[in-house]
Formats: sequence, structure tokens, C-alpha cells
Amino acid sequence: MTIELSRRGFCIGTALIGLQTVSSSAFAARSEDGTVRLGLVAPMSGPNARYGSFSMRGAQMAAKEINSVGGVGGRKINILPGDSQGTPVEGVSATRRLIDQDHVDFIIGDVSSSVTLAMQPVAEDAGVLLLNAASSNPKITYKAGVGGFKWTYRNYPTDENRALIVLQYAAEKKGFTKYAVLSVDTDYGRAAIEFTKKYLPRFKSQILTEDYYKEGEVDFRSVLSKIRDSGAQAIIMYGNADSTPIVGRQMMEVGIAGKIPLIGNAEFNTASTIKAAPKALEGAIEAAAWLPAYESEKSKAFVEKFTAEYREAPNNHAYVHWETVHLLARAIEEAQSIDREKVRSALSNIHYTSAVGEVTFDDHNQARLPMILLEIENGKPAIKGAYSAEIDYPK
Amino acid sequence: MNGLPILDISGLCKSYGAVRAVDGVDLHVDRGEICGLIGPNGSGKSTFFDCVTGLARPSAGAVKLDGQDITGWSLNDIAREGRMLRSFQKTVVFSALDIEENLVIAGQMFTFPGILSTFGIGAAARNRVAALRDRARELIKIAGLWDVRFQPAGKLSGGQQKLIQFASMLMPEPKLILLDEPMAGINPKLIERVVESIRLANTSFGVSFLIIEHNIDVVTSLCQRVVVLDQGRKLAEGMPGEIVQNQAVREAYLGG
Amino acid sequence: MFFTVIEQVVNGIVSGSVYAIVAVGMTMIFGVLRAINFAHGEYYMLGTFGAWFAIEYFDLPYPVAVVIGVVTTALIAVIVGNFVMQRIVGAPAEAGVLATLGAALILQNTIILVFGGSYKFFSGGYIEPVTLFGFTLAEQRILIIIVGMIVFVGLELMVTYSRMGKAMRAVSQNIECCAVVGIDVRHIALWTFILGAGLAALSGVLTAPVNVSVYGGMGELITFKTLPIIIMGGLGNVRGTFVAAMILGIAESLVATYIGLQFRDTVGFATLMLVLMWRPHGLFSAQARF
Amino acid sequence: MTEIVREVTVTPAERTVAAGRDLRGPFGVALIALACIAPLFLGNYPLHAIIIALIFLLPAHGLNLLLGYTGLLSLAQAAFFGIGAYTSALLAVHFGTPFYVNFLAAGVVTGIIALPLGIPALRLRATSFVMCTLGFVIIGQAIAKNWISLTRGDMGLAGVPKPHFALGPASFTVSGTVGFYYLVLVIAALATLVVYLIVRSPAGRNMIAIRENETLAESVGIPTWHYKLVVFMISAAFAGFGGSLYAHYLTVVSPLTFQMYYSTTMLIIVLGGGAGTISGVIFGSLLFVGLTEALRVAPELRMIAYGFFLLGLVFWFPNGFAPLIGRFSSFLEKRK
Repeated sequence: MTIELSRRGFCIGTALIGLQTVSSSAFAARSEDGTVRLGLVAPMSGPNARYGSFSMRGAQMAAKEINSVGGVGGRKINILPGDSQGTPVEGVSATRRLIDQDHVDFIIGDVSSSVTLAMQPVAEDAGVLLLNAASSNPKITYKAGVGGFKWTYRNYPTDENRALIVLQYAAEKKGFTKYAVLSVDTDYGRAAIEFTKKYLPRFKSQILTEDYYKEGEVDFRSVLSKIRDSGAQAIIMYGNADSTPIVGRQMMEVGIAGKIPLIGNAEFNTASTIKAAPKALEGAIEAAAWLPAYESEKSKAFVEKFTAEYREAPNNHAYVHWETVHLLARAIEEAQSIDREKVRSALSNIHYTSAVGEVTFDDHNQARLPMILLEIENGKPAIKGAYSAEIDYPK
Repeated sequence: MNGLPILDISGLCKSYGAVRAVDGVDLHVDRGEICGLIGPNGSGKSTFFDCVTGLARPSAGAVKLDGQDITGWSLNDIAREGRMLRSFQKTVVFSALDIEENLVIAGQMFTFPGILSTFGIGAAARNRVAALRDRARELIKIAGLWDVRFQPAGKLSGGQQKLIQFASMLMPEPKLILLDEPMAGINPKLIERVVESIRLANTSFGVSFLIIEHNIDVVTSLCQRVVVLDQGRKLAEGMPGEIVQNQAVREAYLGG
Repeated sequence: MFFTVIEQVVNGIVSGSVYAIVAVGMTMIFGVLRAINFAHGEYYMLGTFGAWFAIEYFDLPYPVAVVIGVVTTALIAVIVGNFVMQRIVGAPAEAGVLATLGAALILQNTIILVFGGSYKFFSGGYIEPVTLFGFTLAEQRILIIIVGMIVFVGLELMVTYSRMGKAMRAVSQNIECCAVVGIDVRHIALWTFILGAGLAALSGVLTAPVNVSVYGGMGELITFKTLPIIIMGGLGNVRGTFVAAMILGIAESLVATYIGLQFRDTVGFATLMLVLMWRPHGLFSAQARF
Repeated sequence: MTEIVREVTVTPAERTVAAGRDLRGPFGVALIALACIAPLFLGNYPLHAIIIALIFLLPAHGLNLLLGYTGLLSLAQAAFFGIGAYTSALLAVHFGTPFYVNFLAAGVVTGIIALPLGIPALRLRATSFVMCTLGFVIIGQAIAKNWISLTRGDMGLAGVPKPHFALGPASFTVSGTVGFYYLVLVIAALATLVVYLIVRSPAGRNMIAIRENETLAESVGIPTWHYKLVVFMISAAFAGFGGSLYAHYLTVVSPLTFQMYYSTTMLIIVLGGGAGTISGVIFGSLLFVGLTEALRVAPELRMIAYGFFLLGLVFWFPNGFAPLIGRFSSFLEKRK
């Protein structure tokens, strides 16, 4: 037994030493390898992979572009992926791994707001810059910057501006006062409607029916017939791109296509969506941070390149991640260092020209983004203006 | 002790749709008696057992245990009282557990006052289990299973398993035990041991028995009285010797 | 008001038909294999992808794409059936849950790996709306209802008259006896599974034109829709499953109209739990299988 | 035909004649010692992985009591995990109650909620019971999403504070990874002890009897239905405690907490380690988290590999991977 014990003791001892060597060698790897280590947290497996895949492709394309011209300040951008599966606990695990194992200096992520909210304190503790590019829950930046989390930045519009702009346009230009709500049942869809409700009295408008659909829902006939009979003048829809063509086709089925337009944001403007249900999307009003048809050289080049590279048209998620990597590269360039603290302050003071307009950050680390308002006319998005507004932070 | 029978069944019926599996059977078991229940396959013996012990709900009739009406009680309601216990033909032991554990389990619910007390880990609970264990060991010795007591019960032979089950039923000191074919599928050498155990339980512990059995030698040597079922009805009743000679019984077995 | 209710019932029957075609395969698989197939929706997804691939890459017409989708899925089902489903015959329930979950993960994420995770547009099918008795439906939906009927009648005939069908019924009733009478249980299990997967694929291909989006994770929702149906229908009971699918379709439609779309996905399980409280063995007896 | 039969042989440890037995004690001591000094040589990321493993250990222990010991396959752990997380988060966010109050409340509330859910559910058999428990998860999520005045719906409850203890004038907050690691380690150890005591109590013996053969158990007087209900409640309470730790660790609770993902995770942990054994479940939770984290090296292949792992588990290791350790240690023993 004694022999046994000592042998085991030896084994454990060896294992301990082994582990120590592993961890210390891992730290050694942290020494400058001449790259910008950028983590990208997004859902890459499971049902939510349909959102993550665009994010990854957008970011990778941006990195490729930057690296092909020599990188940023002589450093290549090295994107390290972390799969969140759209679940907070997986997202946190991925973030931890990126920080502690891969020693990333910057993280972009996640798409889902609950995941981002869970990642915030982790990034804060580690002092790693978390740059969100696709979550719209207002709480993320309520709590950032002067609100607490110094290391969280968001280069994505919150839902409040969007809701106001859409409602204003619909009321003033179209004279709508009665709405039906059909939004996605996530924090995005719910929050956008919450903000819409906040502004309803200002335009003497009302909501007649209110429904939320689950991500991946395919049957809207019942709710669309209800909307048809309700007397609503427009359907307020905040959702994800993949549901829009389904809704459009079923609007044609129940006979409201062309009579009750969609307003809000759910990628009404992409060519394939319009093609799927042209009649239903005619007259749709959308407030978007970006759209593939946007008339700017930078934007057009992006769409072209993306389509050539991946054999599919980019969507909003692809764009925002592409743009955010470029934004970060710009901040690093201005900081002339990959020192996180320096990059962070560079980001706070940045004046970045995106494909849509100028991006700056407010004291809550929330990007002030121009929002494009468009209407689908004759099967093509027609831009009706760009708006930008300050956010009212709760005191 | 009064002269009231320990088990008194009157007019018991059980029908499944149009089929009458048990059709108005009267039967009683006297105190201290070993009563046999025989009949050809499909005569309704097992259904009858199930109705008496609460595994099935009788369609009509009354079951009285020790003078108390227990008609329609569930298996567990009856078992929890600890007065009348039954065995099963097929499944007889908790196969992953060793013999001692099997016996302790069989006694637990009659030692602990309630469910929550069984979660106890204090001295009181430990003492109770220790007492059960002592009794279990005694019974294991009596059953002649001492050498194999740490083996998982499922690994033992059919006969040994029947012995374990029989010993389990003696844990709570019941007044009446219903055995469903205790000799089926066991090694002939063990039959004598099972018979001895039943006899011992009957004489030393004063347990009454109602036994379904096909082995007619066992029935004649063990039972004081035999009841014959055929097609759900009572065909005959009497001393084993008489029954063996009974013409109707012979016809039922041969013709059925 | 009355018209609205009728219209919603019709809507319910349309979605019920889709559920029915998927669920009937799953319930037969349960009958024979005694396993809840958590991967069932994935065959729906595979069928859709097969057809999408045929249309997108080879420009084939929709009817051909339907055949390709179903056949591809059946071939994949042969592999999964051989390596997974046959082995869980007689295994404990939790083994079935884990094995089919594993199969679901592999199928779903392989598709994501090969085709990318993003959603695709399905461009085949007959999507023009037509008006029948005052209800406007896409032609495709009428096709779905008709195919649903054909599948139901076909299955009824098959289990009553064909050798294979009778064997399936036998296996679902008593697996031990079948082995004794010389029915090759493994063989029957495999064929039932292929048939079930094929039906799921058929349902996927048929609904693709009206559901438009195609993506790797689309099967999961279908699995969850189907589970309560097969329990309510009396596991393994084909007729019961059809009725349960219709009930669920109609109930969902009415809930979406009068309570709210957000509660729609809860309807299945809520109904199931209410039904089980009232009748612990489902609406239809599991004894009268097939 | 490959037969998948899960064999669980449980005999009190004192009488186990297994060859690997002699190693068990020292091995356990070494493991505990190793766990205590782990932060000395592990970075934040591995510690985080272990924290997740230990948090998952609680619901897994609960499921093991239910599945491994009582023989009931339940997919409701995610629902109870979610209820626990929400109870804790709501108390912390709305009332600012200290951690230990939230933690205890989470377990107790979840256990109590399990009572009215268990009464109808446990009357069901086999597959219907499984589906009913899955229904709890689906309906739980719907409630979390739509009872907005209480749960804030999809917006979730963010900013759940890190555990804070106040004893008289002394107070401290567990904020860092290391601090949380020790907190979770202590709780997981206590939970394991509780499970051990339950399993070794007379009730534990009755639970095994129910798993082995319910009718036989009834016939020896065990009120099986009552036991199942009590174990269902205990199992739910364990999940609730786990949910509370989850809420305080991740600081965010959203309807995503009610996901079948967590139910299947618990199932995989229990079956992967070895149902019906305590050490198996501990091993299972470490194995599960270790595996999912290790697979991160190849994000695209991760879930495919995981799927194959599940198939391998079912077909080649129906008793879980823990028996391998036993075999390995008996191998060492023999070589001595």
C-alpha cells in the first residue's frame, strides 16, 4: 500500500508539474507575436448558426482586406472564433477561453443580447475590449461607459431611435394611425415594440393587435387573417431576415399584400426578400443601419466582394461585423499600439467614416449611427433620408 | 384468537369486457391454515390473486382481511398494513441488490413510521436498520442462503430467488401470505427446502398461507385444504386426498 | 366573426396536414423501435435541403426536386438506421433519447458545415394563391392537404394488406413474439425508420415553397411540434396521430388568432398536459396500434 | 443485435468486493486536495470550466436521484434550473437580498413548485412522463417570456450581483473567479454529501427498490408514488440551487435559461458518468464540460464531434465512462 501511495503521489506530482508547465508555456505564447488577436463570439452551431455564419464571414472578409494591405500598423489581424450557440453560458465559456487561453486583446460579439449581457462582466474583469456589433438590447449600453462597464462598446443602433424614426415617417408621411404588431419574440422584437408604444401618443396612434412570433416560425396565416380583419393600416414588424419572405408570401395568400404595408425592420430591402414576395413588400418602410442597395462606393464594393467570395449576398449581420472590424482597425491605427487602454480611448474619440456615414461614440460607449429610412418602391428600396438621434439614458 | 377466518372472500368477480375471468368465487382461509388453490391454465387463479391483493380491481364481490373489508384497496394499501403479503410468479427479487439488502427493504416500511422518517440519518434510523439487518441475517440463515448473501440477488438461481422472496415476506411478520406458484421453475432439490420453509413459517411464526401451485405432490403434502378453480368458477373444495380423486377436477385438467 | 372562425379552422387543417405527415412517420418509428426520435425534424430538414440543392445547383424543376429530396433523405436514413436506430431496439428510453439527440446534432451540423449556417431561399413550388369557397390558399397548400390524405390512406392500406405493413404492426404489438415467429425485427425496424424519415422529408419538401427559408437548424422546431402530437395520438397509433395533428393545427390557429401568436408553440405541450391529466394514455389508445 | 442494457449494481460500499475498492479512499482524498489547491496552478479559463461543471453538478445530482436511483427519466431539470435562476435573480434585483437568502429561496421555491407539477406528471408512465416533463420546460419558457411585469420577458434580468455575504459588521463579496470557484466548490461538496446521505439512508434503499421493480416495491409496502413525488421535489430543489448559482455567476437570467439544452446536458452528465453512482455524476460533469470546452479547438466540427460522442456513449459505454476508472484502478491493483 505504501508503495502504491507513493507511486500515485509521484503521478500526481508529475501531473501538477506538467500542468504548471503547460500553463506557463501558454503565458509565454502571449508574448508579442506581431498580430492583433481578435476574438469573435457568435453562434456557430445549432439553430442559431444562421445568424453567426454571416457575422463570421463579414469579420473574416474585413480581416483579409486589412491583412492584404499589410495589416494594421504592420500587424496582421488574427480572428479567433468562439462558439456561443446563442446561449449565455456557452458565450461566457467562449469569452473566457478567448481571454485566458487565446489571449485575445479585443472581442467582437455576440449577436444575441442575453449572451452579450453575460459577456460584459467577464470582459470588464479581464480588461478586454468588448465591441458589440449586433445586439440591440438597450441595457447593454445603459450599463456601459459612464453607466459602469468601461470596456463595452457597441457599434449597433439601439431600438429606440429606430422605433421613433419609423413611427414618425409612417404617421407624418403616410398618415397611418392604426397599427398591427407582428414582431419576433426576442428581446429585439419586444424592445422595439416597447419603444414604439412609448411614442404612440405623440402621433395619436394606436396598436390594434399585438403578436410575437418565435424565431423559425413558418405559419403566419392565422395572425395575418386576424390583422386583415382588424382594420390596421400597417404592420409593425421588427424581426430577423429569414422570416420576412415567409410573412410576405403569406400576406399574399391572405390577400393583404399591397394593402397593408410592413413597417419596421426585418430586412425588407434585400433583393431576395423582395423577389420572394414582391407584392407584399411594395410600400414597406424600414429603418436600417445599412442596406445592400445603399448608394455609397464603400458599401457597393462590400456587397460585390462578399457576394463573389461566399456565393451569397451579405445581410445586415455580415455588414456590421465587417464594418466593426474595420472600425477597430482604425482605432488601433489611431492609438498606434495594441495596448488596450490606448485603443479604448482612441475608440471613444474616434470619427470613423463607415459605408453609411460618420460613427462616433457617446459617453455610454454607444455608437451614434446614422439610420437610413427607406421605402420599397417599384420593387426597389428608395432611400428617404438618414437620421441620427441622441439616446435618452434613464437617470 | 377468534374463529373468524383470516381471509374471507365472497362472490368475487372480475371481467375484462365480455370475458369473465373470475366469476363469483367464494373462498376463505382459516387462521394457521395452509390452503391450496389449483386449476388448469387460464382458470383465473392469477386474476383471482390480483383481485384479492389489490393489483387488479374486482368488478364485484368482497374481500375481508381479518374481518376488515379491503375490497378495492390498492396493492400498496394492503401491503403497507403488513398483514397480508403476496409473491409474484416472475419477478421475485430486486436483482441488483444483495440478499441482505433485499430483506432489509422488505422490512423497512414496517419499521419506520413514515416516508420522511426514512430519510433520517440519525442514530434512531440507524438503530432501526440495524435491527432489520439482524432479523434479515437470521432469516437468511434459516433459508440456508448465508454463503451467497453478498451476491446480487439477480445472479442467483430461480430457486434461491424464490427463497429470498419468501424470506422477504417474513420480515414484517405478516399473518397471511399468498404465494403464486412458489415451485415453478425451480430445481427439484430446492423444492423440499421451500416446502420446509413454508411449513416452518406456518408452525413457528403462525403464518397462514394461500398457495397457487401446479405441483400436485407439493399441494397434497403441504396443504390442509384445496380449492379448485376452473373457467373462473370454483369447481371443488376439500381435503387434498379427496380433490385428487374428484372426477370433475380430473376432467377439468384433462379436458381443459 | 363566423367566417373568421371557419377560416382559422381551415388554416389549422393546413398546418395540421403538415404536422400529420411528419408525425405519422415518427409515431410508426416509435411503434416499432420504442424510441422517441429526437432527430425526426432533421429528416424534414434534409428533405428540404435536398430539394433546394437540386433546384439551386442543377436548376431542376420542382417535382424532380421533390423526388430527389425524399430519395436522398431515405438514403441517409439507411445509414442512420443501420448504425443508430437498429441498435436502440429494446434499449432503455434514455439510451434512445441520447442516441437520437446525437444523430440530430450530427445531421444538423454537418449540413451547416457543408452549406454554411445561413438561411437560403427556396424558389420552387406553386405559390400562386387560389380562391376556393371563399378561402384564399396557395396552390401548394392544397397540394399538401391532398398529399396528406394520400399518405393517410396509403398507410392504412399498407398496414392492413401488405406483408411489410402487417409485420410492422406485429412488431409494434409484441416484439418478443415476432422474434419467435421468425419476423426479422431488425429488418422491420430499418424499413419503418426509412419510411418514417422519407415521410418527414416529403413533408419538408412540400412545405418548403410556402415556408421559403431553408437553414440547418430548421428541423428542431418540427421535432418539438411533433412530440406532443404523437403522444396525444397514442404512441404508434396512425389514425390517432392524424386526428391529434389536426386538433393541434386547429388549436394553434385559434390560439394565434384569439390569444396571441407568442403562445402558439406552447399550445402543443399545454394541450398535451391537459389531455394527459384527463386521459393518462393519450386521446387514443396505444393498444390499437396502426 | 447489440444489446444496450444498463446495469447498475449498488451495494453499500462497505461490502463491495470490487478490486478497485482499495484505491477509492486515497483517490478521493487526493481529488479533494487537488480541488482545494486548483487555483494555484489553473488559469481563469480552466477554473471557469470547473465552475460550470460544479454548477451543473447540482441539477445533475438531482437528476441522478431521479433517474439513477429511482428510475424516472425526466427532462424537467431545465425548467427547475430556470425557476431557481429566476427566483434568485428576482430576489437579488428587486429586493437586494443577500446571496445566501437567494440561494436557499431558489432551492426551496423550486422544490415547492415541483409538488403541484409532480402530482399529475408522476401518474403518467414512461414516454408520457418524459414528454410531460419536457412540457414543463417549454411552458416555463413561455411564462418567462410573457409574464413581463415579473420577469421583464425577453429583456431578461441583467446585473444580478455577485454573491455578497454580510455577517454582522464583516461583509465580503465573492467577485473574482477564484472566489467563486471556492464558493461553488463548497456548495457542490455539501450537495454531494447530502446526496450521499439520502442514498445511504433507508429512503435511498427504497428508491433503488422502486427503480428495480416498482410492483415488487409496492408489494413490500413501499408507497412508491409518494417516494417518487418526494424525490421529484428534491431533484427539483437541487436544480433550483444550481440555477441560483448560475444566475449569480453569469449575472444574467433570460428566458433562454429554460432550454432543453440544459435538460439534455444533465442527462448526458448523468448517463455519461454512470447513473446510480455519485462519483459517476461528479466525473460526468467534469467530463462533459471538459469535452465541450476541448472541442472548441474546432468550432465548425464541435457539435458534430459531440454528436458522435453521444452515439459512442450509448453504444459502447451504456454504463457511462466512470466504470472505466474502476477498471483502470483494478488494473493498477493487479499489477502491484
